[in-house]
Amino acid sequence: MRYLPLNTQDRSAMLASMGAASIEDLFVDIPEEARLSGPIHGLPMHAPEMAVERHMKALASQNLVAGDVPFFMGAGAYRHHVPASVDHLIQRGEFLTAYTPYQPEIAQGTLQMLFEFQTQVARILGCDVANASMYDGSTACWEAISMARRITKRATALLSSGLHPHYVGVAKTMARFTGDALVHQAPSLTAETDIAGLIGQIDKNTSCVVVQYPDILGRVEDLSALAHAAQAAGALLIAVVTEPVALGALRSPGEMGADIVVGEGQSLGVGLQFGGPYVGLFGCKQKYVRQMPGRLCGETVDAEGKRGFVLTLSTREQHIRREKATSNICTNSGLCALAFSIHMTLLGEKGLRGLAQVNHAMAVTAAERLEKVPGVTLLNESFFNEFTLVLPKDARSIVRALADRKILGGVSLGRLYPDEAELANGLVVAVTETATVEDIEAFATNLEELLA
Amino acid sequence: MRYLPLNTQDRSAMLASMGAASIEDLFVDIPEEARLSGPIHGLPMHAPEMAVERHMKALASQNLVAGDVPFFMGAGAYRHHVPASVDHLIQRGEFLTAYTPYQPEIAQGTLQMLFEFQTQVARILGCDVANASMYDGSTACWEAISMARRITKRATALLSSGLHPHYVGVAKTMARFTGDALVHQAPSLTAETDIAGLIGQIDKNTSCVVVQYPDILGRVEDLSALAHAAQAAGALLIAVVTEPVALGALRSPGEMGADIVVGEGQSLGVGLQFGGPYVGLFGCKQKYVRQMPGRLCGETVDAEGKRGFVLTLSTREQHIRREKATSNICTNSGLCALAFSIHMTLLGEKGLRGLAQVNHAMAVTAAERLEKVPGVTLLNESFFNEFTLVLPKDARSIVRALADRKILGGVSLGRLYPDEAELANGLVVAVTETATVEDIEAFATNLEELLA
Amino acid sequence: LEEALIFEIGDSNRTGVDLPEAPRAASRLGGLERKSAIGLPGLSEQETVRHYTRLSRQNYAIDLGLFPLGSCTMKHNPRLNEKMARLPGFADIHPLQPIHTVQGALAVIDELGDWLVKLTGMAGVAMSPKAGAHGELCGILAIRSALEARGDKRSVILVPESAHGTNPATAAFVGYQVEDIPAKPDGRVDVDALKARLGPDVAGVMITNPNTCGLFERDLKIISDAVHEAGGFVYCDGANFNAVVGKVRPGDLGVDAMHINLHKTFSTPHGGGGPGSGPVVFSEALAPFAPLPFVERTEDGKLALIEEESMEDHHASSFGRMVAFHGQMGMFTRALTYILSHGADGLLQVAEDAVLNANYVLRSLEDVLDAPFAAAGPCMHEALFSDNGLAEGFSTLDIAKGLIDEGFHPMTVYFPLVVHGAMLVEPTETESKAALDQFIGALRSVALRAKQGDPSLHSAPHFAPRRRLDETLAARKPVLVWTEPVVEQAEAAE
Amino acid sequence: LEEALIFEIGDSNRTGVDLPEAPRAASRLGGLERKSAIGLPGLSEQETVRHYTRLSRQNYAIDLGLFPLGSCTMKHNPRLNEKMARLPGFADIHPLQPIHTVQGALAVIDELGDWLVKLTGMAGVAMSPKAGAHGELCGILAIRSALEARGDKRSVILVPESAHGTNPATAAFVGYQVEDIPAKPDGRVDVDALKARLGPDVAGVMITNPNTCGLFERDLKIISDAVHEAGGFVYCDGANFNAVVGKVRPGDLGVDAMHINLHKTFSTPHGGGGPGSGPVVFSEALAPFAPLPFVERTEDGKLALIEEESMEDHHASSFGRMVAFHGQMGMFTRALTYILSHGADGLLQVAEDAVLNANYVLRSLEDVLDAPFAAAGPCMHEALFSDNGLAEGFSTLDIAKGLIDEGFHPMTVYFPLVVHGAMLVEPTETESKAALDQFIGALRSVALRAKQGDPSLHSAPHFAPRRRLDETLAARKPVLVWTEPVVEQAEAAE
Repeated sequence: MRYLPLNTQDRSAMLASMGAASIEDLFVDIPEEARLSGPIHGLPMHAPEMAVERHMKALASQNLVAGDVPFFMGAGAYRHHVPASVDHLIQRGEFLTAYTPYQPEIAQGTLQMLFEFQTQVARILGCDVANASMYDGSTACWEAISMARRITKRATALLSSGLHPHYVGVAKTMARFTGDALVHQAPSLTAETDIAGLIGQIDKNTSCVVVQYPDILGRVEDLSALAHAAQAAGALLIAVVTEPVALGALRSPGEMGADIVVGEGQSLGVGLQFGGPYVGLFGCKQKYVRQMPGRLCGETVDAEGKRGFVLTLSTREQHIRREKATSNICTNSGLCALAFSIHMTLLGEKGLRGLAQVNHAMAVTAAERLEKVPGVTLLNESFFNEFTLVLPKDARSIVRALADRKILGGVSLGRLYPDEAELANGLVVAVTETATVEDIEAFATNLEELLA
Repeated sequence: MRYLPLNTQDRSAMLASMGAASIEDLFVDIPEEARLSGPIHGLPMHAPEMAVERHMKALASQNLVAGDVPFFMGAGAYRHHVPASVDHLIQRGEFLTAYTPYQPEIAQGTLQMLFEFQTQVARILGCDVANASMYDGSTACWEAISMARRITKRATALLSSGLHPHYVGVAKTMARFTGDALVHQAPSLTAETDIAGLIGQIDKNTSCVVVQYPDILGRVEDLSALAHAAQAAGALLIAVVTEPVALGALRSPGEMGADIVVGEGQSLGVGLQFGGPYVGLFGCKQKYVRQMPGRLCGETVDAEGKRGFVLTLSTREQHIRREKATSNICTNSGLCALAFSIHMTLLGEKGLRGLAQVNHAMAVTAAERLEKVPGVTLLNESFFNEFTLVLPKDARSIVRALADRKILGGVSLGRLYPDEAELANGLVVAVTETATVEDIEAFATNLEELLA
Repeated sequence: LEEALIFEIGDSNRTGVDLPEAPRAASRLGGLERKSAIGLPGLSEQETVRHYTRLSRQNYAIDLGLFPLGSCTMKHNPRLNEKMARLPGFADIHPLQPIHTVQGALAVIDELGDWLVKLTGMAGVAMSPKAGAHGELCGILAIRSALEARGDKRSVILVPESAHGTNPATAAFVGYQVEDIPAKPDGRVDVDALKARLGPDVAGVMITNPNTCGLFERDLKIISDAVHEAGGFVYCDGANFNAVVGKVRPGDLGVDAMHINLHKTFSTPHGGGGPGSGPVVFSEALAPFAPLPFVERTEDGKLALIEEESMEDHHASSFGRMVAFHGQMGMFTRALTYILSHGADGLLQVAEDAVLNANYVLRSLEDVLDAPFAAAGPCMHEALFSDNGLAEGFSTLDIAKGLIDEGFHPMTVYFPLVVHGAMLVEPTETESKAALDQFIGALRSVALRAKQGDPSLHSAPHFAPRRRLDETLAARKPVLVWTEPVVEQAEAAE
Repeated sequence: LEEALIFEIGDSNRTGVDLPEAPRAASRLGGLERKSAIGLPGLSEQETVRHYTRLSRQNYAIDLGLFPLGSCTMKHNPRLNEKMARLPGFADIHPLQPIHTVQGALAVIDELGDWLVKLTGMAGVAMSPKAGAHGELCGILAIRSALEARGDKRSVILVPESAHGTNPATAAFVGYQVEDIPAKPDGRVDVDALKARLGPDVAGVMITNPNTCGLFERDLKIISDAVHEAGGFVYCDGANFNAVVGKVRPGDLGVDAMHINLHKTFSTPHGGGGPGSGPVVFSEALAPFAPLPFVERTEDGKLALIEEESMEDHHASSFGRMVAFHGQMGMFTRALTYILSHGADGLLQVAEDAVLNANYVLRSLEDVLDAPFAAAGPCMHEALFSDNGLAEGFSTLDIAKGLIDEGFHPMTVYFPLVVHGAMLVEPTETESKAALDQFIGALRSVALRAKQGDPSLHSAPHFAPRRRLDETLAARKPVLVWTEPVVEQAEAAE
């Protein structure tokens, strides 16, 4: 076994040194009737690298690779080009194989990176502070709702109809057990959401209003009125951003008054990865920092007065507070946060703004081309790099048929909202800098053929 | 430009600080009539990573990848499985982007690695000492002939008919200019080489006898008699090893009396890479060390008495000796030597012997299957992981036809010896641990069909 | 080796990327164009590579040396795993691609799940939890769902005092009352106390096995039977499963749910704090309540994804979705690669070598460090020591920081709480005897200094990138983001 | 941070690989089975990763800081290059595959060659030379072949005294007599002296431009014309081409052959000493003599490989083969990636920034260090200083070693020979102004110490992994391989 350094001589010598006759002497505490005498039956034995590689490659080859085809999928996970240096750097053993930085003297690399990450995230989201990452956007969203309950001591959350249905699903699962009440309905196929209606639902039991920006259909709307209304009623505004690249072009939720901003950071540095690992972003106003979940890195000094960084405010965390912790989150997404931070450092403000501009321009170009397809309507007035088309028939079958033609042409609303028949013709299309004009043309002409 | 950190402000500030009006002021020494005023016409402008990647991938996709098909090519370059950790380690910035270790205090990593490499190489080849690498096997071979001339003060080299024709070609090119005489003829399709004939050609002008082990047709022969005969006549025996894995199963040339052993180290750690970069191995007897070409790393101590390593005996080298140097070699194959050394460390003696055993067993299995193909004869009595088949027709056309069927079925002797009509039906087949029984069967049945 | 912050060296007018030209297109941003500066510094590629390369060198890591962290299991991370996870067929596929375009990805999930089920002797598995603590949550939700499904409103979860901090946090997070169960002097759960507490209000127990003292809970089967008899469920914290993988199946001991930290047992990298991955295996009783989405093999041999759209008939009891997509795919490919590399025989060897290494450490140091449970028998994969016998004024913390100067990461300290000044050492199976001997020598030397009262230990570490850091200051006046120094602004304004 | 040798920590009975089972087969090794032990230590994967990770940390590298090595050009190595070189379509193809299965690989060679020809304004290119020195050899062989082809037996190559050491070594290696040409006080070749030496015995001159003093040879065209007139050829050492790429084409200055170090101009990694790659561009006069193999586009748009088999008709004058296969393919993919990334505009910017950075260093330090040619005008990509003005007993070496303690790799020292105690600084275009300022500050501080006679400089470096190493001992009693220590053997025998 190439990963096990002990050889037979080592094992014998070590057993002998402790007076044990055989390895079984060390397993006497396992009741004999449950102890297995050899390898579990029916499972394969160890295999050389080459054989494992062959097996895994065979599985990988059964998937249609996004980068090999015209690709227009989004709905919470976006394909962007990640510079080669990002992956190079996160593979440095000192980052990849380091532990959580509980021993700060020998973990300044990870800690300084987290401090930089927190600052970058806070600035992008428009928040005073940000934490050192969450699992992903959907769990960050629930944690924010949970935090709003702790702050407001109220237990009713209003979820905008534009919130990602999976995020709603996660909140529903948790709320069933925590006793939070969630108010939510599926979106309508309209160019704008009913912000006034949402404001009208705010009352004295409302802990928070949760709104996605841009929303699940790609719509972009001003959150200021919502923030004022929520705060006037003693509730918080939680903004959810599933596409942080958008914030290179759009005003940040924090600027518009959101109290907590959470997001999915996958767009930068991380890649699609069939849904995970991703990295949850979490920022809030300074006054709420002690109710924040997750790890925080803070600046301090060492015994010689040099600047250094440590994990801090851990009195909020489970390993200190046990059942009184703000959250049970422990291991989070350190390496993905690193990837995000490196990518953001390579971009810088100039690069992020430029990237956002290219995304928007490509999306506008695609929208203009696709709405020319007979029978297709563009739902959105406003959007960033994602918009919704209304097709003349169920979009699920079109998506499948496009995939058969090696085009990954968006996400059908039928997949996201199986119970909402009136959404079935909706198709959410994302267009990033990775799409080419030829890709758009291929998508449009194939769509034309399928709808003809 | 993502690799150029200066921005417009930086450039202006720097020019201003030195009193230059524009960048052109710094290029005044280039005659104005030759100075270009803008980007060279007809060449593309800078491109983002994504676009470059697309272009390079398009080119890569036009090649038939060895690992994707049944693969049986050798003749001086062998496909072995390289453990994933090798490539991970050589990509560490501290190895990848380090300079030649002329400042030993801050290059002990590279230097210790080279010292370990030299020791590993010397032991495998059966030599007292080895150098820190050459460009590849073919140039190492010429350097050995050249070294023999310096030692013996004679200028006629006898090249065995089993020596790789490209190695012969390199020697011929050089000899034309240095005045060395080379005695060589193409191999015959026989199970054994004419060692007695070669011995018979040794005379008082002979500087060295150069013999390949295993040879270009895969044959394995005892070199002891040749070593005795050469040395008795005051000449050196130079052994060439193009497949170092063979030395995990076979007696080393050093053991059999070779004075200089050179080799191609590509098999371990480096990969096929369409022919380069590879890594030349170079070992010899202790008494000839001061006539060796190339860099050498030696052990010493630092000012505090700690063990350390330095490049040494540089009085042999071109940057000290200029026109009196042993060779003009300067930059060699440091990173490939590192890859070789890491792979060898992972293998260890147990692994190298095991790997050699698997190679030999697969080759024997393949040879036994392929000689059952009607019309095909196995030339070799003895071989390691490579052997020669004699086909009933020109092997070049068969190799091309197999490639059309996505099988890379060996190297035709017609490709290697275009001028030797009598070799045209020969096919050199290499079989390593990367071949499967199914690959062998696919090769055999397709060969059957093509010959039917 | 000091490295400035990116905010100090970068500027917002520099970038390390080149972008494609944007086509001309009218803005459709709904009037919400960003106007203010964000404040993001950019660096060229070389500056970026240098910044992070230099930062990385201030970290300790498994690639640099032994990492004796009890209960956190820092083992070698094979590079093949990294390579496989990066195959475009895994790394570059979208979570919502049509099912027929991701059969290989679903096969990875299915195949890994199958291994986990067979290695644990359970009936089903939930793959989506994002980390160990998330897996615990999943297990507790399944238990609560199962109880609710039979109309049983129980409110209490019993947790032994040696449990991981996440256990009570998890139970509390979903509204359970948490009650402690004491340990016996031999470091194991007090079975009688536990049995005495069982009753109609007890939803279940959360138990760690091997426990956090590094001991196997011999009576787990007895406990399980008693809990089941009382109508409750047994949750097993699987953080320490690597000690017994292939040697015993939790399912055979009556466990109903157990999460498995893929990075602990199956070598996915810790990454300086994640990403983790915490699949949960379930007994027959709990499997129907597993969360969405999951993978199922259909009759035609294809793999189906069960999610909201397709759960209707035979998966109606699922308690719903815990995360947006399918869980930590990138970790699944790594873990499956590791499992296939080891095979059933190699995994058994893993457990044996992990336990052998831990006992070797225990026996090599019990003459200099107090080992509270050592006399009673072997430990599992962790050796536990206490601060009993150190010189006046010397603590476990001094030993931990002293170990840094010897070139090692400290062991886990002050955990488990059942032992005073606990030091929990887990060498793992991927350490050689030579590495263990070196570590044992270092710890022995530091322990002797602490027993002899060497005052220089109080100021350790001396040879790390930083001396002891002021954690109190950090918590009292939290500085969580960088802000432009006021002085410099004043200067700039001049 | 000391790291033992693999021979001290490994053993021949341990391995970091698992092998497939070998089928049963009779041995056909011709009775030459190896019987004796080889003596190769093995390590498990974790031990291997640790050994090399630890070793790597004792190196300085571009990824850690500025590398001011004049004439060696250590610039940033983009990671995209590494990624592209590892595409299986390039990394996993055999050099003898049928030509129709490697059209993409041949296209890389062709495309890169085309860029090199256009950037230099030449007529042809030889891609196979394995490194710069090998490229020089190729150029000299082409010159000799061309002379022989016209029956002209010339025996002398003229080399300016500021040439790279490889220049005379190369000329001598193929049997030429080497004669020095002096430099003028302004650091450039003495054109009159050169012209005076020309004659029917002179095969050619080897000239470096920009030269090793970092200056452009203004009179190169005049020299070329004179050499051509005298029947000789002009070889230009292209090691410093990065200073002028896109700014001037050597072909326009009458050069007949020039090698290009891909790692210097086109950013392939130096790798601690190779692999290099040294393509050579040729004038119309020399192109027909280029070595085999080379790539040619045929009429049907396919790429053909010209080698022994196919050279007959129109390539009969090739001087033959220099290496076994096609040259450094892995470096070609990297260099082409770099070139495409920069484009014609970016490459011009490369030259401008390289020269700007060097002049910035020169002007920022000429007040503390003697800069012999600074008064006469700007330098190209390198700033040259001398040891003139240092305190008694202080040398260039002291400054070099002192710079190590400041966290920088030393500049090139004692080269070129035309300046006493030369210090040749090449910052390259990939350094930021901030990095330059930091370096300038460090060198200024060390230079001042050397001028003031700070004795601690003599024992520098103090803060490196090693203090000054005894190179004399190493050369006097060369220990080139590890041998089992005798003492231990005696103990083992007991």
